[in-house]
Amino acid sequence: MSGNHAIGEAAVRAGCRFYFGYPITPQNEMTEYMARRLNEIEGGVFIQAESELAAINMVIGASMAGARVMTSSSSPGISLKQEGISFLCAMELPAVIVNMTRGGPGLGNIAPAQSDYFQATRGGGHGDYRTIVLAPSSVQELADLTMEAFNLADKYRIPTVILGDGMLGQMMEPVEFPDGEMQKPPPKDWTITGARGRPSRFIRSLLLDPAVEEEHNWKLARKYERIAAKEVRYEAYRLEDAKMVVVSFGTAARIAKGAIKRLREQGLKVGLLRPITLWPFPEIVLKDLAKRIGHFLVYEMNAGQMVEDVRLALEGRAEIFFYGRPGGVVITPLEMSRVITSKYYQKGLG
Amino acid sequence: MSGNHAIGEAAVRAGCRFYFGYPITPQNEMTEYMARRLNEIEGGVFIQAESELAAINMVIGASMAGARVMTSSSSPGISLKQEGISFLCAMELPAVIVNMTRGGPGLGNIAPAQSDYFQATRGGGHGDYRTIVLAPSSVQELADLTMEAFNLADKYRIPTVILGDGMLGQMMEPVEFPDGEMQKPPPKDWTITGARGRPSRFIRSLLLDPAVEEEHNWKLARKYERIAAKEVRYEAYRLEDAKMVVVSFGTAARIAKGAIKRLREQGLKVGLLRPITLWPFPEIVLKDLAKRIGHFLVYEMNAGQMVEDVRLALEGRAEIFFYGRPGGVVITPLEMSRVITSKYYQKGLG
Amino acid sequence: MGFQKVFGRPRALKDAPFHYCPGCGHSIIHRLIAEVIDEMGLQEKAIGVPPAGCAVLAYYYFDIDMGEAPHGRGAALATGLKRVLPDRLVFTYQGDGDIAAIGTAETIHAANRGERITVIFVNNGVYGMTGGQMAPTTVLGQETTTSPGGRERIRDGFPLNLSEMLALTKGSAYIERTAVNNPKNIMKTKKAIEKAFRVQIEGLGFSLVEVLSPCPTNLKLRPVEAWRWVEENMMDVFPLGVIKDVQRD
Amino acid sequence: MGFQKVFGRPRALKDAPFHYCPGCGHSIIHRLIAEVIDEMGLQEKAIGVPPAGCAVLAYYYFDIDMGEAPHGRGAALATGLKRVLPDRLVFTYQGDGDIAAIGTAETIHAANRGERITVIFVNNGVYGMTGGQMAPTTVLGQETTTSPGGRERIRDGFPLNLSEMLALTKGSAYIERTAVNNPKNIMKTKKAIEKAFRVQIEGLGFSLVEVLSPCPTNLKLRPVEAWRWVEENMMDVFPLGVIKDVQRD
Amino acid sequence: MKKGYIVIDQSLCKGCGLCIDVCPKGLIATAKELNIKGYYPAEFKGGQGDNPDGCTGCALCALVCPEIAIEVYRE
Amino acid sequence: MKKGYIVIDQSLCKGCGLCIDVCPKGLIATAKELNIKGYYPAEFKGGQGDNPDGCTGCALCALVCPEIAIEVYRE
Amino acid sequence: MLIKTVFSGFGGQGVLMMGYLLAAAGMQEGKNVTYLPSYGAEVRGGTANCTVSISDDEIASPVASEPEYIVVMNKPSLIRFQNQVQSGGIIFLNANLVDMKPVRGDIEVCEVPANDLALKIGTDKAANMIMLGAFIKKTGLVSLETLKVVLKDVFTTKNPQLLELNEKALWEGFTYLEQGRQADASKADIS
Amino acid sequence: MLIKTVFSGFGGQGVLMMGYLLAAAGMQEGKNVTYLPSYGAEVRGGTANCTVSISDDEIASPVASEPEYIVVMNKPSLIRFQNQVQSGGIIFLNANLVDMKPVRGDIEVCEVPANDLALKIGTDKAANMIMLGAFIKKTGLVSLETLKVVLKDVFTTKNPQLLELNEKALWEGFTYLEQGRQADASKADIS
Ligand SMILES: Cc1ncc(C[n+]2csc(CCOP(=O)(O)OP(=O)(O)O)c2C)c(N)n1
Ligand SMILES: Cc1ncc(C[n+]2csc(CCOP(=O)(O)OP(=O)(O)O)c2C)c(N)n1
Ligand code: SF4
Ligand code: SF4
Ligand code: SF4
Ligand code: SF4
Ligand code: SF4
Ligand code: SF4
Ligand SMILES: [Mg+2]
Ligand SMILES: [Mg+2]
Repeated sequence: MSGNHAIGEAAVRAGCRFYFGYPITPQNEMTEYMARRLNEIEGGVFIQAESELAAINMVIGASMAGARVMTSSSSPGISLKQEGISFLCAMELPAVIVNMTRGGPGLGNIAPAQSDYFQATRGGGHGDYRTIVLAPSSVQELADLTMEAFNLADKYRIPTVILGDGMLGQMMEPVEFPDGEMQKPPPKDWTITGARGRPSRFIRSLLLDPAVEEEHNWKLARKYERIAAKEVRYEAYRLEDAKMVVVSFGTAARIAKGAIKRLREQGLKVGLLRPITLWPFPEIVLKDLAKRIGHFLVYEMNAGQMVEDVRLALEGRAEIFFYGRPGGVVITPLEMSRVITSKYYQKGLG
Repeated sequence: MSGNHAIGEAAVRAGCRFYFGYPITPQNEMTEYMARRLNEIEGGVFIQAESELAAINMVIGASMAGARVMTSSSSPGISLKQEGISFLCAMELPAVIVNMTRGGPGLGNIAPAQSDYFQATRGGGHGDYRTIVLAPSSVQELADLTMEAFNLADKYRIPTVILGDGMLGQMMEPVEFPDGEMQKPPPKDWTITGARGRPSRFIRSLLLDPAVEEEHNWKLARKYERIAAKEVRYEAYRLEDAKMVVVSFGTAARIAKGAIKRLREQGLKVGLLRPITLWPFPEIVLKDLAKRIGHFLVYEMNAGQMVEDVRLALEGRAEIFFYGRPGGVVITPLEMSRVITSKYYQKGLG
Repeated sequence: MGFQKVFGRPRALKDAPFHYCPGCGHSIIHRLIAEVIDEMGLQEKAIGVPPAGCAVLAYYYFDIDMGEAPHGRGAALATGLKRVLPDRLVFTYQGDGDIAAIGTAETIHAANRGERITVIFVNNGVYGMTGGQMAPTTVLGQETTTSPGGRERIRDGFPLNLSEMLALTKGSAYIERTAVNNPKNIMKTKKAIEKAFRVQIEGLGFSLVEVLSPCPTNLKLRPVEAWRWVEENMMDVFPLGVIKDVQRD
Repeated sequence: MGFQKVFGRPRALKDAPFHYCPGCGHSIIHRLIAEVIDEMGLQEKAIGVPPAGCAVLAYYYFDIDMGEAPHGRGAALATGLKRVLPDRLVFTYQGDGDIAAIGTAETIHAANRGERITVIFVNNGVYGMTGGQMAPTTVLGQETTTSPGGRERIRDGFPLNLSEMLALTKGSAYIERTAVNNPKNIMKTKKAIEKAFRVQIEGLGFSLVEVLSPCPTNLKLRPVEAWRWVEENMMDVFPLGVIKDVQRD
Repeated sequence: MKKGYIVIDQSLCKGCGLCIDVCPKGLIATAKELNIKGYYPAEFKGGQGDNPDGCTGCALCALVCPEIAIEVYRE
Repeated sequence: MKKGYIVIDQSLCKGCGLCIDVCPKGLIATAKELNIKGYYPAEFKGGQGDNPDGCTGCALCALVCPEIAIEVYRE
Repeated sequence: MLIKTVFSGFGGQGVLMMGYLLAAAGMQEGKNVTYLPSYGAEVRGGTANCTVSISDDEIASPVASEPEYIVVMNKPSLIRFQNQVQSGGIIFLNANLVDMKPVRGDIEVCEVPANDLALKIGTDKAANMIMLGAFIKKTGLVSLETLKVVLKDVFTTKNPQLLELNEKALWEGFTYLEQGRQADASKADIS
Repeated sequence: MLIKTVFSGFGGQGVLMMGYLLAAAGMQEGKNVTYLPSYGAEVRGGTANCTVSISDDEIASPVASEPEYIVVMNKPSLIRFQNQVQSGGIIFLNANLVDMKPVRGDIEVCEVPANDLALKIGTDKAANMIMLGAFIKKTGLVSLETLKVVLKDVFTTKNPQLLELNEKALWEGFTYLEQGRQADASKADIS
């Protein structure tokens, strides 16, 4: 199953019956999958919106009504959704937003890239807000994290972003879906569904009184802290005795892992830390590692973004190198192993 | 003169004859000023666009044609411009973009806020890119930095953001404009103006080959490095003997400065570092200060954004406190002085 | 034989005074919508979508469920709501800037899809909330803060007849233009709203009522003058009447 | 008496082979535009704005200045260009998805402002570049990757007649719909482009030529069949002819 | 002819004058005192009983009142 | 009747067949060999001289050719 | 010395103009001045207000925090602002529209029947200028002469007919305090 | 052991289908498999290609870097991919459409007249299946049986009429190598 299809199928199995999207390469197969799949399901609604802006606003509406709802796009389209994402956060509306990142800035290209890290983790829209950001690195994980994304979104009433890339969307790998009943969205007591048998409600983000808006901001901030405390996910690979840690996510982490396997065979003590949640970032894990490991190599398919989070986590406690390949370039595990090796010996670790 | 008018007038004096905008509080007076002012000037063009999206794309077009051009908005409207800003950066087009920030996220309110710091400094749009970000803190500075913004934009072929807030836009203070000739935009040899007497040109951001896109990204990165090396601006106030440094920008810095004046009279050794360029951030200045000062207090009118840049600059070399007031709340210098005092004594500096 | 109350506050409005300026059409239109909701028994079924515009706080007034839309995106947001809850009555309430400038695409495509939603489009010829800038519907010669000297065709373009454009879409079922500038027109506006809601409930497609509405504040006229102004300056450009009715055509 | 070349590559095209699929209408339309530019002597004055769409690389073909627009924003970008350079010829080249979906608002408002630009609107009934999704102009029953089983009015909405809507704006001066599905229509398309450019140069307002264009790849038809398909399936919904001409009306 | 009367909630009234303009009987006038909101509110000049030339309860005033400040009572 | 001939640049041709379809004289056919692009290109069957029933130089073929692969020569 | 004044009232009462004129006069006299209006028509029908800060030194914040003076043109404004005034500050009350008295004992109240005085010279639209005249008489923040210069600047471009009327009103307010209710001499040298 | 194969040719030649079938067969046999097509119709008229990686272990990158095998259905693909093949790898050439020979000496070339063979069984549209048959015969990456199962899966839903034809073509290609040009035995046990 291709990554794009896996996300679509996982969404459906998570109980998502509403998808609003707009075509953009390299995620069209997801949109197309949802068009087909939701057409087959009773109650399934697929709309090809007139734009990404329209799509994210349809998402807002469907979420207000209590639905599990998803949209997907790729970089330029995600930029257009930023106002809407800010609104989702302000109104505490759950939704799943998929970004199969491509090369940028501008129209860029359709090759796999990781250059929307800042946008995803710092909120490209206006105002203080965060979204949960999940970064899968295999088709199986795309499926698993998509289902998880719906749960997290509902649990915390927060939009959750799946940050993939063109390659993850296009490639096929075997996928297994959990057996049994599809998950049902939890009951929601804040939706607007018509004021039958209860007082009328409204959902809004306008809070004209600065004191009230401030209180709301701190309320959101406390929620983000709760999420940061509870929802950090990462993969640790061969860290037990590592002298150098590669920090990478998504596709880059796959490649880094391949390189590390190779290097381990050659006796280099290198490990991988792969943040699965980009926000919340596994800050404490890194801090702990820095107690015994002095060298970190951050590899990203961009010009240097997550490396800031690594620097923030380590605060000068270890040496950090950055290796970036922006523009949609995918290097081989072999090339990556050369990069690691050279730093490894240069620092006298071998 | 009000801040919004001062920016408008400064733009006109900098040779800006093209303004494309869309109303949004608290920057409407700037749009309205440009409507009036450019109507009086031969060759002046003001368009109230149908949306912020349209406005930023008109800016792209005018910039391609070689004009000095400006747009302005406030938070939600700036979110809508993110795709366009990414394109401006990708195509290396100069432009001036003003954000008179309001409380957010979502519709928020119209009170002064600083919560679009991440969006401005990390590029809320997709792809690796930077814009120069200028943060004035008085009406005079709004005027001065607006003129400077046009020069920087043209010099580096980069969009330049002026990050103000509702208060700076609304308040009136005396302003003086430099005498003499208005500045003329420098000659530009990359514009598209019709291929008269030269080979035809095109301007684009689509670079389908990842290798080419990567090269372009690194080219941009080198430009950003050049800017970071040369264009950092900040105000240092009473740092000579300071035991504690308050780091603040814009309106917050004004308030902090008022507080520091008060505290200096009481004998507290407190100083202010006010970044004027938020990007490039005065990282080295901070690093240097940390050699002799152990305590930094970051005060922002948000839930904590610039504080990350301070942490990145200091990398654990000094203790950093954060005091944030999001949602459009403007505290008094007196309140701020209490915040400073309490930290000052708590840390045994007094 | 005693006296009976024959006119009072509709139940679908909360007991909150409006924040609108004296003589503002928004207030009247709010009441008319609420009266129709009362009369059609829709208070527990109706979901409203307020705009960014003077009516941004409409949820303080309507005693029904409401969900705020980003500026201009009412029709898209309402689409999402309605698709999840097809048996509810979903309507947006939008100003001329909201719907005919920034929201042009969303509105046209919702109409074209035949979304079963109702749009109440309040055309006051100006951006009221942001302080009187030119709207897509500002008429030629009308002075606003961004059309100095009056809207000028070459410099500022023309007033836009969005409703007529929407009528061209095959998904729109009912479109009428009314006004709230005298008692007769006010009554007609109420009828039009009722009809639009019925069209939605019957699943015939997209319905819209454009209401020409006085904005005394930005016209800088007294309310009674503003009523006359709407008659004399807007109705040529925006003629009243049913623009489309699939049940009749 | 010798033979003379009576048909060859226009000067306003570079010497680069097109990347379009076999039988694609884009290629023909490119050539027609270039021929008109040649014949009107505009190569040094013309500025083109390519879209995101199959024609995204148009600057590889046209030997004139060109500036890329984000998807759908051609009309806004061209507005900026033209306002700075009022004596140049500025045209956008846009697909149906580009102009009639994401770019709806920008196009309508540029027309309504009467921007002196020309839009070449290539209606192939499908999102070509992204692999054959439903476009706003996909006709009912037409199968695309996002309208499984064929476009269905209730589920997917109706094809949108953007050109007719644009004709309602008071700033539009000339709007014609043509096709490139047979020699006669190809010739008419060329005439229409020429007329649209003249209208721009004479400052009469916004001009647009909508060209029905075969996309054999996504129709999954051979080019000759695709020509027929355009005739048989699109022309009812999108009738050819002059939709608006202020010089004639 | 039907008889009626109206009750104006002066604290809601914004003195827009529309009711004054439409009352066919000329029964509404502007009060002399500012209300709490700073407006000169409308005032009903008719009585509540059996007054000739009085209010018919036609409700035109209420129909046009933006503030829903007028309640109409009719026999 | 005018006389003419055409030259097809087979390396540009994508074998769409449109020229074949429109030639009123039936003078164009599909070649047997794939070209460098992987298409079976069009081939002009007429001569360049004084051939009866031959090419009139009407240029219909060129008019419809998406690839501008056809040049037309006429007396 | 930093002095902050809040002018407040209904939208139509010209309170922003009062503040603007004071600010302009302050600038004219070479002081550091900031003027901050309440802004945003995002909510209609509230009270309008503005804050003018005048100082010899750089002004940290243009926001009204513990203003020295408040000028109150209507009742809701009194309710809203009375608690913010600094101890020892002055509240200027439009006695015609505010039938309430401030409850605090640590502030001075200066009542001016601004609407009545304005009606005397022809129109109650000029109540704001009456009040401003009284305000500068009492506070001495700027001189009457400077204010007149500024008034001329503003109204000759805006509405020349109004100039004379406004000058008259200013004078009326200025002299009202001179005659009727002498300002407290001990407070008059505050600037 | 990780084996990468690139399938390449013109858009219409069914190269993505070849790769897809191989990948599906690999999964069927319980191996780790990734399949990565060239994607994006953003540019039309280029060559199509895809990469299939088959391994016993987790696969780091689905991208074709130094593939063991490349299957080349047209000339431009040969030009583009010939330098990427690993030393010791095999290039499968559609001899009918590629009149060029690879220049490298460190790789094996396996020529298959795929179009001719396909015409023999009825249509040159099946050239891809001919090639795939030959490919698995030579490489032994997956078994013919598995491939047939997968083929059935794909075509019974997609286009049942084509199933038989494709099976025939697969067999034709498989046996072509068996008879005509024996595969190098020493390379056959590569998987
Ligand atoms: C994205 C965005 N842009 C701009 C605004 C500011 N804004 C709020 S309401 C409005 C227009 C109001 O005009 P209209 O829709 O005609 O409503 P009215 O106030 O006249 O009833 C604008 C531009 C906003 N809130 N969000
Ligand atoms: C903001 C944004 N959204 C989506 C895309 C992806 N995209 C590129 S072209 C296109 C549509 C192409 O369709 P059309 O305009 O009809 O042109 P065609 O290819 O059919 O000629 C889309 C959706 C994009 N580049 N940018
Ligand atoms: S500004 Fe105009 S539309 Fe808005 S509340 Fe006032 S009168 Fe009504
Ligand atoms: S996909 Fe369609 S429109 Fe695009 S190049 Fe191919 S035939 Fe032309
Ligand atoms: S009910 Fe009719 S008659 Fe009575 S006061 Fe109102 S408008 Fe006048
Ligand atoms: S119409 Fe209503 S608000 Fe207006 S004056 Fe009459 S009672 Fe007052
Ligand atoms: S010029 Fe006319 S007659 Fe000659 S080959 Fe072309 S179509 Fe046929
Ligand atoms: S029309 Fe052109 S591309 Fe098509 S077959 Fe003829 S020569 Fe070839
Ligand atoms: Mg309006
Ligand atoms: Mg298309």
